[in-house]
Amino acid sequence: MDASRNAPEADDATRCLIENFIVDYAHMVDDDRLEEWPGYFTEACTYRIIDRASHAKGRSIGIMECSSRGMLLDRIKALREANVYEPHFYRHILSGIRIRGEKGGAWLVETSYAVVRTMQEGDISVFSSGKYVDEIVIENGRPLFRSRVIVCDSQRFDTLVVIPI
Amino acid sequence: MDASRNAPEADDATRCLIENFIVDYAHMVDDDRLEEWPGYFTEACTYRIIDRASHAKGRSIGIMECSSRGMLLDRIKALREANVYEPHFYRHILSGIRIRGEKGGAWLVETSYAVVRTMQEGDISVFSSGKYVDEIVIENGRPLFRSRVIVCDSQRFDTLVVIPI
Amino acid sequence: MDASRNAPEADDATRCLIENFIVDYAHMVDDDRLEEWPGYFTEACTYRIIDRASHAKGRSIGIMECSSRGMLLDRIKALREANVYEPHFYRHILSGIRIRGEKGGAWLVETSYAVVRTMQEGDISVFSSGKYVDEIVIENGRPLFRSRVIVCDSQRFDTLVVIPI
Amino acid sequence: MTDSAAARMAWQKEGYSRIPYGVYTDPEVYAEEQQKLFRGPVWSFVGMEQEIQEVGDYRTNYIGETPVIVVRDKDGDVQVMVNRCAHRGNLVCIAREGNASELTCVYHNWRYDLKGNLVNVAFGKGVGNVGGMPDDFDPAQFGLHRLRVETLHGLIFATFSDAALPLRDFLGADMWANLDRVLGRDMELLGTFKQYMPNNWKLYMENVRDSYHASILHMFQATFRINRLSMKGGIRLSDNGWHHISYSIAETDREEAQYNSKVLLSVKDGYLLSDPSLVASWREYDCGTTLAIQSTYPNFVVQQIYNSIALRLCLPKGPEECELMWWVLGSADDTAEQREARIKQSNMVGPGGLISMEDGVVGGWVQRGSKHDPDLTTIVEMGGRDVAPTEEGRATEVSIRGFWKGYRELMGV
Amino acid sequence: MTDSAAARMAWQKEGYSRIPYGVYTDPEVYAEEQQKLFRGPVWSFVGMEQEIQEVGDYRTNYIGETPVIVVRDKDGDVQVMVNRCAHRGNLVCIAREGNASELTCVYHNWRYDLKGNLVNVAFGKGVGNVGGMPDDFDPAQFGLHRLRVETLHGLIFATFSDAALPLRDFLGADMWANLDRVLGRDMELLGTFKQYMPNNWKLYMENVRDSYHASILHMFQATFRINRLSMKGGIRLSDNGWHHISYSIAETDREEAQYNSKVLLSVKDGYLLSDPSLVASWREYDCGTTLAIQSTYPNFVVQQIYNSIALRLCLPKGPEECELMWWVLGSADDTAEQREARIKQSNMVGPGGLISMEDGVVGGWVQRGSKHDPDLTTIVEMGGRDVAPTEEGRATEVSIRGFWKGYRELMGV
Amino acid sequence: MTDSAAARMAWQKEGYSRIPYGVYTDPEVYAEEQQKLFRGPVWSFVGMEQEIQEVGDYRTNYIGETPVIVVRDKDGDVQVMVNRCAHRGNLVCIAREGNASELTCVYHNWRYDLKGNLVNVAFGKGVGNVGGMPDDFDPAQFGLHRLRVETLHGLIFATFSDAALPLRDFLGADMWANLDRVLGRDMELLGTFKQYMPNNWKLYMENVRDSYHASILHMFQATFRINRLSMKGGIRLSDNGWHHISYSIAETDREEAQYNSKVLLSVKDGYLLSDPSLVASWREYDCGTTLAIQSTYPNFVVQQIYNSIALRLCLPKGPEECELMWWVLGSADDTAEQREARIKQSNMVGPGGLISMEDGVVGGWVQRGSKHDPDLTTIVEMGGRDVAPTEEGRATEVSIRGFWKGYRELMGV
Ligand code: FES
Ligand code: FES
Ligand code: FES
Ligand SMILES: [Fe+3]
Ligand SMILES: [Fe+3]
Ligand SMILES: [Fe+3]
Repeated sequence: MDASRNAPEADDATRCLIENFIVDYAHMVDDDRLEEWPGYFTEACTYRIIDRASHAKGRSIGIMECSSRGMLLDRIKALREANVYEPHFYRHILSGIRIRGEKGGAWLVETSYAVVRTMQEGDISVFSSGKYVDEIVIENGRPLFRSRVIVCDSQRFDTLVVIPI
Repeated sequence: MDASRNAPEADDATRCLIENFIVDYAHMVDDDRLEEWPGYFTEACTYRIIDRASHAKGRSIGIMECSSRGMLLDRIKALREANVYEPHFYRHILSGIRIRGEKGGAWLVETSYAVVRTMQEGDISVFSSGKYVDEIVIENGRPLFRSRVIVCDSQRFDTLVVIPI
Repeated sequence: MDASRNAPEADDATRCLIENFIVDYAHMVDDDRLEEWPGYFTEACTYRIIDRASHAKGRSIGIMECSSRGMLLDRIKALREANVYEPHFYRHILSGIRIRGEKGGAWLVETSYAVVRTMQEGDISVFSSGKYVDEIVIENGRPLFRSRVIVCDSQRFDTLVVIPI
Repeated sequence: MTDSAAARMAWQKEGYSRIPYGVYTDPEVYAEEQQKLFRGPVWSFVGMEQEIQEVGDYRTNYIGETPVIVVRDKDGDVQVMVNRCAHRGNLVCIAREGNASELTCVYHNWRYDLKGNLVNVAFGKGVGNVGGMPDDFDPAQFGLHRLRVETLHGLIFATFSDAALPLRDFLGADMWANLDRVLGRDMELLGTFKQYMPNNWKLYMENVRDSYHASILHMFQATFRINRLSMKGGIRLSDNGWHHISYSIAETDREEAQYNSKVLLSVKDGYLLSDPSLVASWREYDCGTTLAIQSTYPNFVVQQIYNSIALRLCLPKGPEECELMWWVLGSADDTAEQREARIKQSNMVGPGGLISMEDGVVGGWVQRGSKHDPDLTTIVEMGGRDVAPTEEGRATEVSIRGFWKGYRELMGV
Repeated sequence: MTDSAAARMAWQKEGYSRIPYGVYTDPEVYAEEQQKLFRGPVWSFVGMEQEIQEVGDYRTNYIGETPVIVVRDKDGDVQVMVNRCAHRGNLVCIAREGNASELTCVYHNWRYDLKGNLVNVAFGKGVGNVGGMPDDFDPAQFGLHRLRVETLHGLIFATFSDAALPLRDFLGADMWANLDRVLGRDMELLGTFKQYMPNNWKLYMENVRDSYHASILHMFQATFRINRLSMKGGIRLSDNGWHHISYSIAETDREEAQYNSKVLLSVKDGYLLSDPSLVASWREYDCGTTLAIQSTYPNFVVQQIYNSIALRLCLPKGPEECELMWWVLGSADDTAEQREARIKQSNMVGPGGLISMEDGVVGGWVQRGSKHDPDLTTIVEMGGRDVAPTEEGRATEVSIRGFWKGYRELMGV
Repeated sequence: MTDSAAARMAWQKEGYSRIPYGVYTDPEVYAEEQQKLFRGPVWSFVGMEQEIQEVGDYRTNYIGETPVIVVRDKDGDVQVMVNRCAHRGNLVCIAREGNASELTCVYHNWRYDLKGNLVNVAFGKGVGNVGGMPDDFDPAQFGLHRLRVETLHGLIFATFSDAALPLRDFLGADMWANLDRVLGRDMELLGTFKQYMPNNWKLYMENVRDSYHASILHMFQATFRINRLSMKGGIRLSDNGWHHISYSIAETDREEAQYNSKVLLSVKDGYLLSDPSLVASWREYDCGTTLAIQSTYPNFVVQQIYNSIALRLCLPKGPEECELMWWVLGSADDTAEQREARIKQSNMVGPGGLISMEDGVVGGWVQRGSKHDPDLTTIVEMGGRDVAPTEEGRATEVSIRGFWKGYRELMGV
């Protein structure tokens, strides 16, 4: 049975706030405004990228795991200053933002996504598809991710993952 | 002229109900909760997958045609117990849910979609794109598909179609 | 900092109007109702397709540039009567319609997109991804594009671009 | 044949029961097939007359990988021509289907009549006596490459080869008779679609001829306890063994009376179906044939499964891919009830076919399982090693051996 | 040449008017072209000086399929080097463009100066006298592979070959003169984009030289009744026939007065356009040349269509694919009105070009139409079988024959 | 070896320090590797015993490109068989993993026991004495192709070759000892993922053995000033030079006391990290080894980077692509604190690894930089031209030379 059916509905304002928040995150990444990225999360947080099969098995290690805003900051600093890779962009296509309920003061939200990646030479491909499983808290009117788990449909990643999904 | 322009607008509550319904359908399939699938349709119903060119010509046969909830149940039972195929997942990306009007007590709704398919080995591809052409009735507050016609842009299907689109 | 954060929020009615307008544009193109296309723009207008890198450099020439509704009309007449190409369809997948503010009486709106192209033989591919950067005016209750700039993530275009993105 | 890649394969000295896996993957073998097999003395199906009813109606298709135009000329005859302009090789017809009074190449407007004759060369005489084609240019030498054509019950066949026997002799009496039986009346085109498969085209053609797998790979009927009328059946082959029919016939028995009627069979079986109307059928043929799968060399299939009638064409798309084109048919004088039954039965076949979807994927599994051992062979010895008709369909691979008999003869290996 | 795949093709004994389709598809022929043609005695365009104005500015590009670096060295000279580290083959420059004081390979920090000399090997002396390169290691032997470079009006050309004539002699007087005419002033880069095409690169280069198709394949002007000033024109070829210009010149006539002015031509024609300003143009060149398409061997194009000026480079990307790079230009002293006209005219060209979009797709149709008959040939005999200049552009394929003359000479077939 | 494509490459007469680029791209060389190398006298890693704990548990994998089944039989032994049905080549196991009491091919239900013996052929005796397999059909000849298997600390290795030495001798004492050290206890599988790379598999294996690039290509530690304890280290090789370990050991010094404790190292270094807990580690091994990267021929890697323990298998997927499979491990008796540290350290490796993500892309750059010059060679002479152990890791490419020594010996070039 679909959990959402009997979930406590968020009011329109809250839903709008959450939807804009999730949408803005995608635009932020695709616009390469990555310095803003850590600001989307609470100080203590979870950012995890793990494939669907491993997630189902309850594996504790996927391909990325950050547990503090500091780690997110370090990721971006590394991306800007340390890591070597070929220039490329993501384009996040989101579908079906659904609020599934509330838990411990956070809204549980699920959103399907596909990320289209464009390399500098022009190659376009679907880099990843899957689902965002989020816990969103609202602190003085501003939503923040307490937890954002990216559950990828594929266990295979092409070349490397440096830009956050 | 775009039909939607002078269509009787559904009120916000109805639109929200319908949009969530269409979104939930996609999550249900992608989450592999297929036992819920027949429950999204009325007892007597239409579920059809047909390519755009054949649809335009008014061909009576596409690649799938169910006319009762029973047939939907049989499809899922076959998928679970009878059919042999390689494990794979869909990811439905929906775009532009638009209520076009009302007909015989059902809301006429059109939604563009792309289905990204991931095979167990990890291959990611755009499996199908097209448009959902729906007739949705609302029975005691619960929307149901009286008719869901999937009009695929391509007449070519890769390998097989076992998971409903 | 994300511009949208402190932008003057449009009221719900306006946002709904704008979202439907942008969605209808996509359905119109994908339904091949291209004769309606020029009607989505103001008499004097901008329709531009340019890649992301050139856009960032402020190049004045991309791959398409129309500055009047008349040019849009000529484009469609050419597409219907003059140009030779292989039949194909687009499927626009939109994501994250966001109103960024207002400027000179027009709403500034940004929307991410991916266009899936299907050729008559059945090949499906992601033809383009990027962002619509729009200026939308509302004339007696009807939204119109004063400017629609398509900023493509890729600088490479496959074969040709005849159907408007 | 020393320079033949196919001949280099690990064929057993004689016989047709051990097939080297290399023939499913080798690019040179594939290229040879295009010449020796698809352009050899065989008749290739290219479409239906219903698709080109009016003068000038055309559709494009492929023979092997060669693009062809199928068009109805001004005499009302069907012409089949290679879709390649004689000037500089452009496709003359771009669209999948259309209507044209002449065939005009868009590149430089060389114009061909509907029989493929070159009737005009743009600027052929130059402009103001400057330029144009040389005086010795002979338009008669530059028509489209036209193929031999024969039609039967709306089926259009073409061949590149002068050596091909007349269609009737090529097919032989039994094959001809089954086409008569299934299609010898006014048919209606109910639907078309295409299925792409990740395997060599021959793996699909073996699958079609492989009655051995039917009750094993496809579990739908067993799962829903669809116990059809007790059957007899078997395999019929053309004299040269190239073509085949595998069939079942409802035996005369206590259910006969009922099935004998022309009304829909009320379904006692399939009682595990939530909606048994899915499998409702009627006795469409007096002979009581309930199932007949026919394949004609090299890549054409005619299907009758109860009342589900379809044509299939398996097009090679490189050594490791192929595309299956489907034409689903009905009779022009179906009752509404019969038409509805055909539509429901169509759920059994095609890419989403409850019974047959596995045929779309198993070829790819064989491809992946065997491609790394090109010198090993299959063993196709169920029902013996010969090529002869039989009354038993389930326990024999005889019609697959027939396919390889034709293959070795045509490829000269 | 017995082991040359190109030589095995079905060439006519002599002449350039019958081209075997195999040269558009054969992988071995393609590989030979990379060596004999793209690394042969020709000058390849690799970019514009405007793109690398400052010392250390670089951009990457390709000669054939070989990646190259185009950089401005500390002397202000342009250097072109193969983008391959001498150590273990890594791309030295990853980004499409950038600025660097030295060229450093990210893999192990081998450092090269802007002339490609190896100036440092990380840990070359080892660590604490352990490891490092052998004593006989000679850095002078391990610089980047540097090519010969010549520039003209901001165009950068490079060659792998010592046998290539100086650029001026390679091009010849007529080709040189046209570059002077079109680009011999301060130019500004207005836009760049790329177009991917599903065909062999040579099919595009033939299309560029194919004045025969212009008024036929491209229907835009006819559809909108854009009757330009009465023209004369023709084809000019370099002495060896390798390079070409097809041109049109506005004849002196009653409209001349008006066109002679430097102001925008008020458009009497194109009256079917809803917005005729799309085709507004002005007489930019005193000679009255309205159109000049120039191609230099093997894959470079300079375009002047009224006031639309562009460079095109057609890069091979495997036997059946190629990529077209575009540089759209204006004059640095355009008036605002002129600049606007150039921008509007840019709608005529490129992947979305109202006039020329068909050039992006027709090559793929030829590829599909002809690939299955590698031993058949085109007939390129419009305007005769020779290679000589002519005053008639529409009814001749002479410059295509010139392309094949160069091809046979360079490939030795 | 005249007909060997690998032999045709531009090898230097002797030695292992100049590698022709053609070996990274040539399809024939690639095909030869499948036979001579992956089916040669080597032991290939195919999975972990933890993945198939119960009788009937199986997982599928690849040796080179050949699909294999790894299964636990009824005796509790591990069996490895080619995943190809003896009948007509279908994959016997479709799923990536599962449990089965017998291995049944879905196509025609040929059934094999868990040792690969053919135990039943559906309709083998025909139906009612009609059809079935010939009387001389011998099931014993048609089992699955079973390979030799050896296991060590949960690692499963298999070989096609009877000539392969016993695993212990194949690896040699040093390699064996390191596996003992790292994996010789109860390990737990914490995660698995796959990484696709646009380069020949050998470029990745060179990268793994390339200690030269570590401190240069990967800038993470330098950027964040992560100054680890002063290290000594070097390269260990098996006697034949085929396998390698590059290692670092924490020297006894003033920080020793602290590091010597089993508790997490409070991070004084990495002070530029916003969250230094990312690099917190503890002394897991008494020997003080902080880093040990081991590769065994041809394509298996065991990694210990501080407390990040992982296995990697690099699968060839055609000449220019490969796939890297990862198994990330922990000890069954990790404390919660230690487990958390391992999880955090996992951010350093894999496709998103802060330290090592570059290893996923650099191979593709080499591929693109060098593929157009198959006859040119790399220069692999850092640390000399020989193949011998050394105490210096940064300034040597000795273990890469060891890889090529094994390659030339196995490929016979
Ligand atoms: S290619 Fe057909 S007319 Fe030239
Ligand atoms: S490959 Fe360039 S420094 Fe090693
Ligand atoms: S292929 Fe396995 S049983 Fe026939
Ligand atoms: Fe079947
Ligand atoms: Fe053209
Ligand atoms: Fe590394």
